[in-house]
Amino acid sequence: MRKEVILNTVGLRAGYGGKPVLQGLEIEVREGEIIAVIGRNGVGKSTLMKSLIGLIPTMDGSIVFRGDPVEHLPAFKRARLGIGYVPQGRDVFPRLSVGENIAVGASIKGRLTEQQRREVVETFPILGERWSQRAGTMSGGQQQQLAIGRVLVADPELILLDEPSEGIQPNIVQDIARDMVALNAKTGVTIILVEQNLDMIRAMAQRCYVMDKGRIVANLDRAALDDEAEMRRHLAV
Amino acid sequence: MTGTVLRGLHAAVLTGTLVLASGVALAAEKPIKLGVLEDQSGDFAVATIGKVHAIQLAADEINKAGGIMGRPLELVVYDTQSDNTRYQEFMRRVLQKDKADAVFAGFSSASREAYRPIVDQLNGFAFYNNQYEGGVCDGHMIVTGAVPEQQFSTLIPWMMEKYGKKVYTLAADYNFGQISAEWVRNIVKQNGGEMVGEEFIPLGVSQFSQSIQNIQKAKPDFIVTLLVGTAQASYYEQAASANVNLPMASSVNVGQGYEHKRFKPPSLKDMYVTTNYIEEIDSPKSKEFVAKFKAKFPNEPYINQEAENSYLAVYLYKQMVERAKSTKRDDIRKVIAQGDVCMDAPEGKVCIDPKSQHMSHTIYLAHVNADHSIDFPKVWPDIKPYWLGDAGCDLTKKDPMAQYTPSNPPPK
Amino acid sequence: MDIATFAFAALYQFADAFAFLVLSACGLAVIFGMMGVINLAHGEFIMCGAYVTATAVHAGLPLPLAILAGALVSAVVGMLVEFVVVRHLYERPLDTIVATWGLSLIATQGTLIVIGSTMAGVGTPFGSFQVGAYSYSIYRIVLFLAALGVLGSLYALFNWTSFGVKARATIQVPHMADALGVDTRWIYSLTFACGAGLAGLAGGLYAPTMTLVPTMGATFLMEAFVTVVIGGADVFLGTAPAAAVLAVVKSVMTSWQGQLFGQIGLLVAVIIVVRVLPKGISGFLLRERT
Amino acid sequence: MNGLISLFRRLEGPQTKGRGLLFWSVFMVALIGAIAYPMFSDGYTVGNTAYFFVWVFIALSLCLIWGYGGALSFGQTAFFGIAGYSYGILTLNFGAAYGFTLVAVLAAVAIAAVVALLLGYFMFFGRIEGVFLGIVTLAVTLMLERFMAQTAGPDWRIGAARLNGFNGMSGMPPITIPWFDGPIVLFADVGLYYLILALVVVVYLGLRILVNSSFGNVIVAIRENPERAEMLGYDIRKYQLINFVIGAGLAGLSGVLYTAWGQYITPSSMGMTSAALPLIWVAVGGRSDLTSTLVGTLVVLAGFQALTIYGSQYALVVMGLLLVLTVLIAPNGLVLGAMNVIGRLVARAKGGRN
Amino acid sequence: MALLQLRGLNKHFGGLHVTNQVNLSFETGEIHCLIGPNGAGKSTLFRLILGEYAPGSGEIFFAGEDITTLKSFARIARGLSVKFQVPGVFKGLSVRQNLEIALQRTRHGAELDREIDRLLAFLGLEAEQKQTAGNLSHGQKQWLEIGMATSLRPRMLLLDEPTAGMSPEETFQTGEMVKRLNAEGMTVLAIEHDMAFVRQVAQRVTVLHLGQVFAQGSIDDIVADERVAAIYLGQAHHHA
Repeated sequence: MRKEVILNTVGLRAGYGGKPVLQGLEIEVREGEIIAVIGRNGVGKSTLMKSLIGLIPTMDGSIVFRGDPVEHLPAFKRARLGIGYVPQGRDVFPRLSVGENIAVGASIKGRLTEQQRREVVETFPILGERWSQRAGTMSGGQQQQLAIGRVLVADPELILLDEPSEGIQPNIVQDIARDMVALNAKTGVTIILVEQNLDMIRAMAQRCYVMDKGRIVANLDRAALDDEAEMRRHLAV
Repeated sequence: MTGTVLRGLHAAVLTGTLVLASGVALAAEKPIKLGVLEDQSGDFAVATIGKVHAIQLAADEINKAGGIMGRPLELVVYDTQSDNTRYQEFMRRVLQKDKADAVFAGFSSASREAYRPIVDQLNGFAFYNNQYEGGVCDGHMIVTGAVPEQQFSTLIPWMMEKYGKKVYTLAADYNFGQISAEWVRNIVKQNGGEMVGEEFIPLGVSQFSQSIQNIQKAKPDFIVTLLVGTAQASYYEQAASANVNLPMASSVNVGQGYEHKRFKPPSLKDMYVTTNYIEEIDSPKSKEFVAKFKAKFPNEPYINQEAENSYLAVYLYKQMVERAKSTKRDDIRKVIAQGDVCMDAPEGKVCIDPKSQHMSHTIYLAHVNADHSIDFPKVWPDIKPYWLGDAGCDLTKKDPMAQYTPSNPPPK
Repeated sequence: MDIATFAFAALYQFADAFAFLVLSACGLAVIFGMMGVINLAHGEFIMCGAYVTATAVHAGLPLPLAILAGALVSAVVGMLVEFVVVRHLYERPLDTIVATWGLSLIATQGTLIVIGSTMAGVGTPFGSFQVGAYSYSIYRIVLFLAALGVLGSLYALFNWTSFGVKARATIQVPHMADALGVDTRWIYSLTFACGAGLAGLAGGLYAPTMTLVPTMGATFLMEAFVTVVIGGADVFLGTAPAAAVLAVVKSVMTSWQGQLFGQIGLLVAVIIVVRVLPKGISGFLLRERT
Repeated sequence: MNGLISLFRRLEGPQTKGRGLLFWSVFMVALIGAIAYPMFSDGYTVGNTAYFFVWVFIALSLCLIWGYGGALSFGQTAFFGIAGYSYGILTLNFGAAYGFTLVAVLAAVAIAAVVALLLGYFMFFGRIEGVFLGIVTLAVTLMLERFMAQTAGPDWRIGAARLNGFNGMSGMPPITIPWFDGPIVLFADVGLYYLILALVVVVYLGLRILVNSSFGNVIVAIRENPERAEMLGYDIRKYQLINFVIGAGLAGLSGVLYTAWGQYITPSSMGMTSAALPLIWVAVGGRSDLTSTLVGTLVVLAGFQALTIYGSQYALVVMGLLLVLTVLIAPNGLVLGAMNVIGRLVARAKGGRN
Repeated sequence: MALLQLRGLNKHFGGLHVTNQVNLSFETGEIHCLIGPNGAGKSTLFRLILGEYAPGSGEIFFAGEDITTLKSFARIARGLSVKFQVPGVFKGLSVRQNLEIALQRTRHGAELDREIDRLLAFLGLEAEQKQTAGNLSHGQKQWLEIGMATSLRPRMLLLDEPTAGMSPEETFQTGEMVKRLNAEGMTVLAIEHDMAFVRQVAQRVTVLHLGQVFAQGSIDDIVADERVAAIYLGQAHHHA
């Protein structure tokens, strides 16, 4: 049975200061999928993520989440609809404790419950150990886990993961990839992953969009992901 | 470019003068222009809006009665916004552009000192209708307000007799407070009393816990409060709530800022004030004045001494112009020099002292009761502004255009 | 004078100065610390609180409720101001200074035109008590307790409530808070309202002890600014210790040499702090902690 | 000679609006108008215009420090007051003979600059920046006002000059220029007008040269990105300090001229309202350009005065409203916004011809 | 001879050691690359060298002189220069003005203009010289800032991620530019993630990990080092 489309874009144009970076971009993601978006530096992958969550305004086209257009909604309303955003560079709240960071993520649903806390700590035990520590003093990998945990606590239906491997030790990258796949299997959460780290892409993605100059130029299936030559061609390495 | 802009602006807008109810017969005659610079907004507006109204009342009455020598009185009113620079701008404007024959201007001493050099330099003629610290010896100025010797030479001995000889002064730390405190100090000493404390409060300070403690420590028989401005007036409420419970003597409160009306009783209980006028004064003249005033300005919160000063100043000006048959300052000063410019004001008889161009007053001792009603235990008629003349200021002979203080008297 | 009387007197003076500094400053400090906005209409929010309190008392409301009403109305007005003006200027903090000064002009003069030059006072409740040779106003103790209460509630608000955590998150990384579902505009709005409400509360608390005129806010301003300068951008690590330090300076200098020296003490404290701790006490503490 | 030419070249540059024949023609026309107009006007208008010109310097000082340097000083009126009082103290003690008033003008400006040097040292070498700088300077100004307001007692005197507390100091002589057949006393009239006009022109052109010089480059660079500027080897604290001191000197010049104009100086010239006003002029005019600030200041001053004259008690409300609207609607300032539009139109007209 | 020496540098924020007993020396004339995972302390090390942070303990020697307590601008004056990770161009000013501000400390008059023109040509930004720097593309901003940093003719140039956001061609060009500057006598220290760039320019590579020097050697040594691969490169890093 084909799952329903959870998110798609139609002719999406968005960018900074009046200059569109995304040039009529179209993607379609179905419930429960893990898809990757790859492409060279500067093709607009992070811009796409910001545009999906609503941190930059849509100039033209449409973003449809669960059948309803959301491009006119501010970011916080999209988050409340069930889109979780884990940004590049993690952006934890440095002077808030780990627990408070999680609480902000949970605030969509109200106060952080003991149940929610237990679930997050089960997924990322390190967050339990550092619960009262200020987030700004943690290492990059720990912060990445916090950034993901902070989104998970609100039970999102769709997670936008922007370069989670950036600056993080490979073993932790693998851990995170494994955790996300497990989560997807358990809850059916949909994940859009922007990544350059092939290991991570292969460990997680079920299919893969290739972006160039603000457009989707290819849609690769799982088999193509394992094809070294094909991947190198698209990543132009 | 800028010059053009400015000229355009001035040309484009009509003059802002206000002609008051001039009769048809008067219209033909050239009006006598009276400039009015008072603070209708900002810090001092509480006490000064009544002054403007009093001047309007007087001008109205005079115009209805045929004007001055058949000429109508025209008021040119500017709001000086409690801002000294506005006084400078508008004094210049009212003298140079509007060519006012006389100007009624100023509440605070600072504003008077701001405009006085301009009046002197442009050879104008100004009335300062305010009580103040005294000492202005300037032929370009007439002062109708009371000065310290009039208020303290009456108040302090009376208080010492009634309550005792130990005195504590709480004064605003500026010229008025400093000079008034000096007067109090001297009078207390002359009468064999003792100053058990003296404290000066910077302007704008509104918290008095420490001062209250200092007063209790000094154990005076009564306190002289020379506090100025709305912030400092907070003292009374704070002292009352700390149960200081000492009689108070003052020259500024009640008569100027009508604190007894504004504060909740009994914070001003047993406050004694010497003033030349307040609306509670129970004489026929005063009652008539209050009635006229309230008829014209029914919402006026209070008619204070400055309102009466301003009102009588218009009539004094009328009298002087009519006697001099001229609006020129020099001609008017010749009339003053005769020493008999007097009138029956709402407060009683007042006269201009030719030496200092200040005014004699009837001084009322107003006593605030626990319910903030007023009674008058004593009235001193015809108290003269003697100090300046005694100290050596004689405007009939020499015009130094300066302000003196007891510690800085005129050169002999 | 015995030592106990003296000690109590000193303590009382400290508490009194502390209360005034904390209550004057904390509305300003919340808005400055959390939003980086200098609210020059701070004094007018204080005035608003005082006026509403007095009006409510005249209308027959008991004083504590009237004070709350003053704080509440100020908060609502603050929210309105944020919505109409301040909201559009977050990218330009220096322009908010100009705009809020404009607002303060409108508020002061508008109040004078609409309500008149003065308002009847409400009288200080509770009376006095005696320690040694001195009698003291009980209400001043209430003010001190109120100052402590305000600090405590603020601490609780920003650390223990969901709003507080979201507000601090918003201050640190606004776009991320937004992306996590926090309505940051609403948070800014509430923070500004909170600052305005605190100013209103200060006005309400001091209304029984002061002359009520449209320009009354000005008497709080200098103390408020000095406290914020010395405290720096953080309310708890800055405003509270700054107020404590300044209260000691002020009460010692005042009892030693009179009110003037109290004021000079504040000036000297500002200059020393500017040189030694340029980011204020909280800047110093936070640098140590990060 | 070459140096002089390269100096004049700096009259135009990327840091100032207005260049080329058209701009300087307008400038000359305006200047000639300003020189000629007292002949067609009355004493009041000339004196009043001179009074407006007095404030131009403090506005330009804020333009330099805030608009160009990016450091908001809320304390320019402190230097205004310090210089004004210094002029009063000096001339009351030493009189006006032998052109001493001119010496006093310079000395007073220098005193303001020295105080700025001290305060600026504390601030910039303490790395205070942004909005906090505004709060610190404002706090210092308010404290100075309160201090001066309580100097009423007879002990507060410097030589023959009594500070005279809140009432302010008066009685100082106007600026007096020694001349062959007796000194010329510059009361607030045509004489003073021409002196101040000359100063306005000199200061305006001088500042144009300054901001287009390499010093101006660094100042603007610090506003744009202080860290980068420092990493280009500039001791930015020193540049900020010098800029602050120059600004203080200009504010001081306003203070001296104001004192000489009205023979009066008061603590309230340093108060909250006085401190905010220059900010208003500069913000409304357009803070990042000297010409906009100059024109804006004069327009706002004339406008506010007209409002006060004709608007009675509503003047302050209207003023406040204007400020709020300006900030919301024309954030770069009204004059600068207008100049940008004109610039674009001129460019389009030229483009159309080509 | 070592141009820059770091002796036992420590910097910690709270309990977290960002650099921990770092001893490093950089030789005159070399191109040295600093690599390591994010959070390894690379940028912090730059800030310590530049004087933006004061070290908790340790010393910094430049050309034999102890510069540990000098202010940033004084270090620049002694011959250090930097391009930041996030380009720090003066966004509101034109490209030409940006270069003028960089150059005017040492050059004046016509010589200044000539030198600006030369740099514009070198950077390939002649067409953009009147544009506001804030409107440049990300790559162009990087170039402009590199231009500003090199215009000081420093003895040692610090580059923090000089090729971030550049295409491979641009990255290659940047590498060539760095080599040319080095040939003219400039010592270069670069933080870079792009291993192609590191391979292209680096004569020596230092790996930082958890605030400590983890390994040092030629690029081949480093790539061959299993331990390094484990912490940084991963088994199939696409650049490697």
